[in-house]
Amino acid sequence: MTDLSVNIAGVKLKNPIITASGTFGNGREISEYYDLSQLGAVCVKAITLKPRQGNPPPRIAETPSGILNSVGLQNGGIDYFLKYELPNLKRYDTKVIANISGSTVEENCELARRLGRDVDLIELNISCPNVKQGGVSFGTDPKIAAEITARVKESCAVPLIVKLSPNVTDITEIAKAAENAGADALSLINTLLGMKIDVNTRRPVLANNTGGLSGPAVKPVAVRMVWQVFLCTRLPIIGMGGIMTGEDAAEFMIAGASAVAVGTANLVTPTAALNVKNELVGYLEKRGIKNVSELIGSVLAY
Amino acid sequence: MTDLSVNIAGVKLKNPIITASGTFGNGREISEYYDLSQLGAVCVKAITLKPRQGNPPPRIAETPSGILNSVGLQNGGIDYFLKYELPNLKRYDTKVIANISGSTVEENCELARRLGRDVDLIELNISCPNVKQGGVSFGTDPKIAAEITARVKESCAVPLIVKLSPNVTDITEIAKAAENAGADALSLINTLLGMKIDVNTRRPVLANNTGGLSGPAVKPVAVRMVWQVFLCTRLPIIGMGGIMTGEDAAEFMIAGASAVAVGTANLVTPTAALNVKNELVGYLEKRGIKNVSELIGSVLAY
Amino acid sequence: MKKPHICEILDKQELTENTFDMVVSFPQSALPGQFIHVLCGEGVLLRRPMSICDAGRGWLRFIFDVRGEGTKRLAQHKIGDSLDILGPLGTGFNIEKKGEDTPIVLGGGIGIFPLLMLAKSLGKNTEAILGFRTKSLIIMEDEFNEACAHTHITTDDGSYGICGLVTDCLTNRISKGDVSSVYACGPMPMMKAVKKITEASGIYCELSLEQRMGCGIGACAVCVCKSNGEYLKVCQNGPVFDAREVDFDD
Amino acid sequence: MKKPHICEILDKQELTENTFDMVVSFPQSALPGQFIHVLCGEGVLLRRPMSICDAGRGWLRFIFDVRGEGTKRLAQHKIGDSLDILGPLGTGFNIEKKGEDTPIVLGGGIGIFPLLMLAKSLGKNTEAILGFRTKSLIIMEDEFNEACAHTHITTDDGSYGICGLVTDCLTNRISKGDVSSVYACGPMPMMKAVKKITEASGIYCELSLEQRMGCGIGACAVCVCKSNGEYLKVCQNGPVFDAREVDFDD
Ligand SMILES: Cc1cc2nc3c(=O)[nH]c(=O)nc-3n(C[C@H](O)[C@H](O)[C@H](O)COP(=O)(O)OP(=O)(O)OC[C@H]3O[C@@H](n4cnc5c(N)ncnc54)[C@H](O)[C@@H]3O)c2cc1C
Ligand SMILES: Cc1cc2nc3c(=O)[nH]c(=O)nc-3n(C[C@H](O)[C@H](O)[C@H](O)COP(=O)(O)OP(=O)(O)OC[C@H]3O[C@@H](n4cnc5c(N)ncnc54)[C@H](O)[C@@H]3O)c2cc1C
Ligand SMILES: Cc1cc2nc3c(=O)[nH]c(=O)nc-3n(C[C@H](O)[C@H](O)[C@H](O)COP(=O)(O)O)c2cc1C
Ligand SMILES: Cc1cc2nc3c(=O)[nH]c(=O)nc-3n(C[C@H](O)[C@H](O)[C@H](O)COP(=O)(O)O)c2cc1C
Ligand code: FES
Ligand code: FES
Repeated sequence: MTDLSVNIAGVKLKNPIITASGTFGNGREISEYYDLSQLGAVCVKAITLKPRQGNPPPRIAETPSGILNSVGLQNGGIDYFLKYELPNLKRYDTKVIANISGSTVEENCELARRLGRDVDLIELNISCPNVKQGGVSFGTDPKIAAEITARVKESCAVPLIVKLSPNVTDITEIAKAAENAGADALSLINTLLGMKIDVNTRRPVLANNTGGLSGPAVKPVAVRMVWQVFLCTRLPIIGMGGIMTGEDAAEFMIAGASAVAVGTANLVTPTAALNVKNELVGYLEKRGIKNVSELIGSVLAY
Repeated sequence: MTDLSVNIAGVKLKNPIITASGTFGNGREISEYYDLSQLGAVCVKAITLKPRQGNPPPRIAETPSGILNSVGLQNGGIDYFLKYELPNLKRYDTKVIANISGSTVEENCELARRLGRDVDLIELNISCPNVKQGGVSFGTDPKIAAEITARVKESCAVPLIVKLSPNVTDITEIAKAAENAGADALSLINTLLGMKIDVNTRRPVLANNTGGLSGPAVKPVAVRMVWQVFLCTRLPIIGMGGIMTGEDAAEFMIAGASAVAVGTANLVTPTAALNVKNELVGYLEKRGIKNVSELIGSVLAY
Repeated sequence: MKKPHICEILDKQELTENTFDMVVSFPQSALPGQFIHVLCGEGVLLRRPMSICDAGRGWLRFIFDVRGEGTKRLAQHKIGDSLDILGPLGTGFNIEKKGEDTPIVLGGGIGIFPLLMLAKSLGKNTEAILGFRTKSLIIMEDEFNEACAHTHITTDDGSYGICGLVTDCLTNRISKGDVSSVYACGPMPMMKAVKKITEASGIYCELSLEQRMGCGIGACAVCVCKSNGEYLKVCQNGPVFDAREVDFDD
Repeated sequence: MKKPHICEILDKQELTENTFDMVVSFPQSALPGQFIHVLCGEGVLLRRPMSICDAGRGWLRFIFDVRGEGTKRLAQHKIGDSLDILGPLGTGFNIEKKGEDTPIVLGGGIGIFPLLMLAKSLGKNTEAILGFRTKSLIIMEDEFNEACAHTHITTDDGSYGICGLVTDCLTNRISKGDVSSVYACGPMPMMKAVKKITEASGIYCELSLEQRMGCGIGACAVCVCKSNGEYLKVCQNGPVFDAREVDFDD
């Protein structure tokens, strides 16, 4: 039997497959398609203190091998999450990662405190390109990234993952800043800022004008960043960006990820994360790899 | 008759279609497929002072709706260009843009001086991700970008286009820096840094490990950046990144580009730039648009 | 557990130059107003939502206009090919609310497709009001005639039936009395007008809305419409909404 | 002016589980060792280079192994479908150099495909050395038998013909005398060995190289190989090179 377990900052996942925040809601719908206990972890929709409406629709556009979204963190707020969503997720034998997306440092600290030990890991989203306050502005300057990481870390009772933005000149600077400020793990990438214009109406397809690009189109950028970050920090990495197949998952792990998240693929097929897991097992078995963690960072770079 | 002409920094192009540097060589091969006089301008392969070998192969990989390349500026040097390539291009009734990619500020100044008035426009490439010296390192810091722009501008007898890198946190900063330093036009985007790993061999597919991502996959990022730059500078913009069709060209112009360059598409079909031009004419005629420049920056943003 | 279905295309007709009628094998039963979410083929990433036009034991029918890449690719499929289909999805029409008098199904353009199965379920006293741009685009007239007590056809250019908008036809019909409920699907301006007309006359009304979708199952929150000041998911809370609950003004 | 050709697939055979033989309509004549550059279909961006296996008036034949996405997509095409093909491209074999004695064509794996047309052009005294992994993968034996004076088949596992490498077979054959020239195509290690063997015995040798390609016509400079210390373009300066001019050591 192949050993699929991996370790993220002391939390053992039974396998390296996670759902990417915002593409899986809080699991209710996707749980009608497979048993969530088959995943290593689930990462829920961004949580804010107050319920958040998000941006006006249309919020999605298809681009070549990718999608743009401008949801803007619509969610029911932390109270709703703790009362209705978390208990439902706890029924599954999988780890729960809470993605927090406060507009201010203080809001993120408060969110981390409120979550306490009720979740297994907290993912601090300093990379949402679709909101005016907070979001990506926290994630593009190493000093600000370090400060928010340090502050939120103090309020965290569980390991803290910092989710990085690809919209930066040098991802390694931000990664190192987060590491030095106390992050326990890093996840990357969030979406690249993009735009699509309807040439008939001359209007942006998204009512927010711009949106976040995800899906296979961004995979080469994501793999490159995972590799760069792997080389410059010692933190475990959750890799994501365009993972559609087991081989894609393997590619991220070979580049340096300890676990991977499946995002856009969930929008295409509800069983996507499970399919990726099964295909990854197939990939390992075919090659006689006994332990998935052998893949991590095993790239034979020139 | 539709008026297709556009103006880039005082140079009138008969139509807005240009070939993107590095995807068209010096035009010899593609000229066997159509008369280059049908293009608004041709932009040649990067020129350096000395002949340059480029990076070891493999230098190309296909990714979802995109390609990675790591050519690394292979070219015969300025002497070869002036003696053999430029005279050949001058036979066509089209404007010639020389893409200069020196490793140092001084080398770029020297290149601009040597080119003198023999070309119509000079494009300063401060955005090549595939070389160790110069290249993208000039294009990711506004101060350095301003300095190199100012210095090269002094050596330029013709209008200077500065070619921007998308691998930056804030494209508008670099664009404004180049504008203030005297650039006459901006072109964007060059390629995004990416990586692909062969999951069978665990080796990067490119011998250079990483390469530049181009093609339809990057179009949403490119359109977004053209729009951002259009909003913050007054310079004419040459837009590029994934243009495969006339509608793609229109999308870039609506976002703010005064002209567009066709790159990766030339690798797919030698007649690509001509096809894009013909389709753009079709797009305009269908809508009764008499003057292509009506498109420029006409996006109806929300 | 639910799962995507691999469905065989049993029949395919080209109704007009741009409109295709497909029947696929389908293992589940569906309700009027529900939709399916279809993988269109290589080169198209997201599924495309299509209203269920009719369904029976083991089969399902949908009709679509070719608009962009997705529907173009979908139209390339031939009889015997397979399609990966998710569904039935969403909350359909509430046919319990039809009332005792005449229920009206009202549609314009691609909005008429979900109405056939609905009309059949509402019963023989149903009337249909269907709007087309011009005579050559009229489809499904016979089928609606069969299912309904009366089918009113409007064309924008008067080339067939009543010249004008479906909404004018609706106002007219309501003024004649005994309309108990209205079920509408079509472009936003039409829906807005229908809400106004039915509200003014106090008639129960349901609207089937469209929004660009991602997952189609309620997981990604991209497909929202405003309802009582809040963003609800069209794919899950809808696509059919009680007209009173839909906010049009923003 | 040159242009991409829209070619009809006239014939398609599955030679082994993974190898397809295609004949397409083709308006231009081609030389042995040249290649075509094929658009593989929706979802695959770049063309894929394929050696011309044989050609005649109005038709062209190529054979390919399914490796990845591109060739997988290509293999889905049926007889009667169209393919967008650029070519013939590149510089082929120099058959003037064949000498008076026995020319040898030598190939391993997909490297045997360009050799058939070459063998036909070189004349009846040509001998072929073809390497396969195992007996079940042997293809085109009859055709080479027809074109050549003798066809030596090697298999890695000895399940057919000579057990061992094509290069051992070549050394053997050369030692028997009267070999005037060698034309080889196959994986890099094989090519390297062939260069060494022919250089040692002073026999004229040409190698058909492979490199990942972009444009296929010499415009993008991605497809280089090292020749006398310089990077030359495989698609334009090659794919066939004089073995003496190919540098293998880096
Ligand atoms: C619940 C639901 C049911 C639907 N039922 C049907 C049906 O039965 N038959 C049918 O032909 N169409 C139906 N549609 C619309 C259909 O889904 C779109 O036309 C299709 O997704 C367009 O895809 P495309 O790739 O061809 O076009 P794209 O390239 O995505 O877009 C082309 C143009 O189509 C329009 N469009 C795109 N998406 C939508 C959308 N979701 N709603 C409305 N317009 C859109 C836009 O104007 C766009 O500019 C339905 C939509 C929804 C949400
Ligand atoms: C001049 C030339 C002539 C060729 N002639 C033939 C032929 O007649 N028949 C045939 O089957 N193949 C031929 N090839 C190789 C063929 O082009 C590749 O197998 C094909 O491009 C792979 O595409 P893919 O998308 O299926 O695989 P990819 O997904 O691109 O790659 C899958 C694997 O195939 C291998 N590969 C990819 N590209 C090449 C390449 N250019 N050369 C060698 N290996 C490669 C790599 O190992 C890679 O991991 C030729 C290549 C060249 C350069
Ligand atoms: C519809 C949608 C909503 C998203 N919402 C969030 C979010 O709330 N918080 C977050 O950190 N990332 C969010 N993301 C980003 C994803 O978690 C992921 O980082 C990104 O999409 C790249 O992975 P992918 O290409 O597999 O989708 C969202 C992505 C999509 C497509
Ligand atoms: C093979 C290849 C070589 C390139 N070489 C250069 C170059 O020498 N100089 C340069 O400024 N840009 C170079 N580029 C970048 C293109 O000019 C263009 O900016 C980029 O590819 C985006 O456009 P596209 O998506 O249409 O290809 C190269 C791109 C490719 C694909
Ligand atoms: S489409 Fe995903 S929630 Fe409706
Ligand atoms: S493939 Fe473009 S130069 Fe050879």
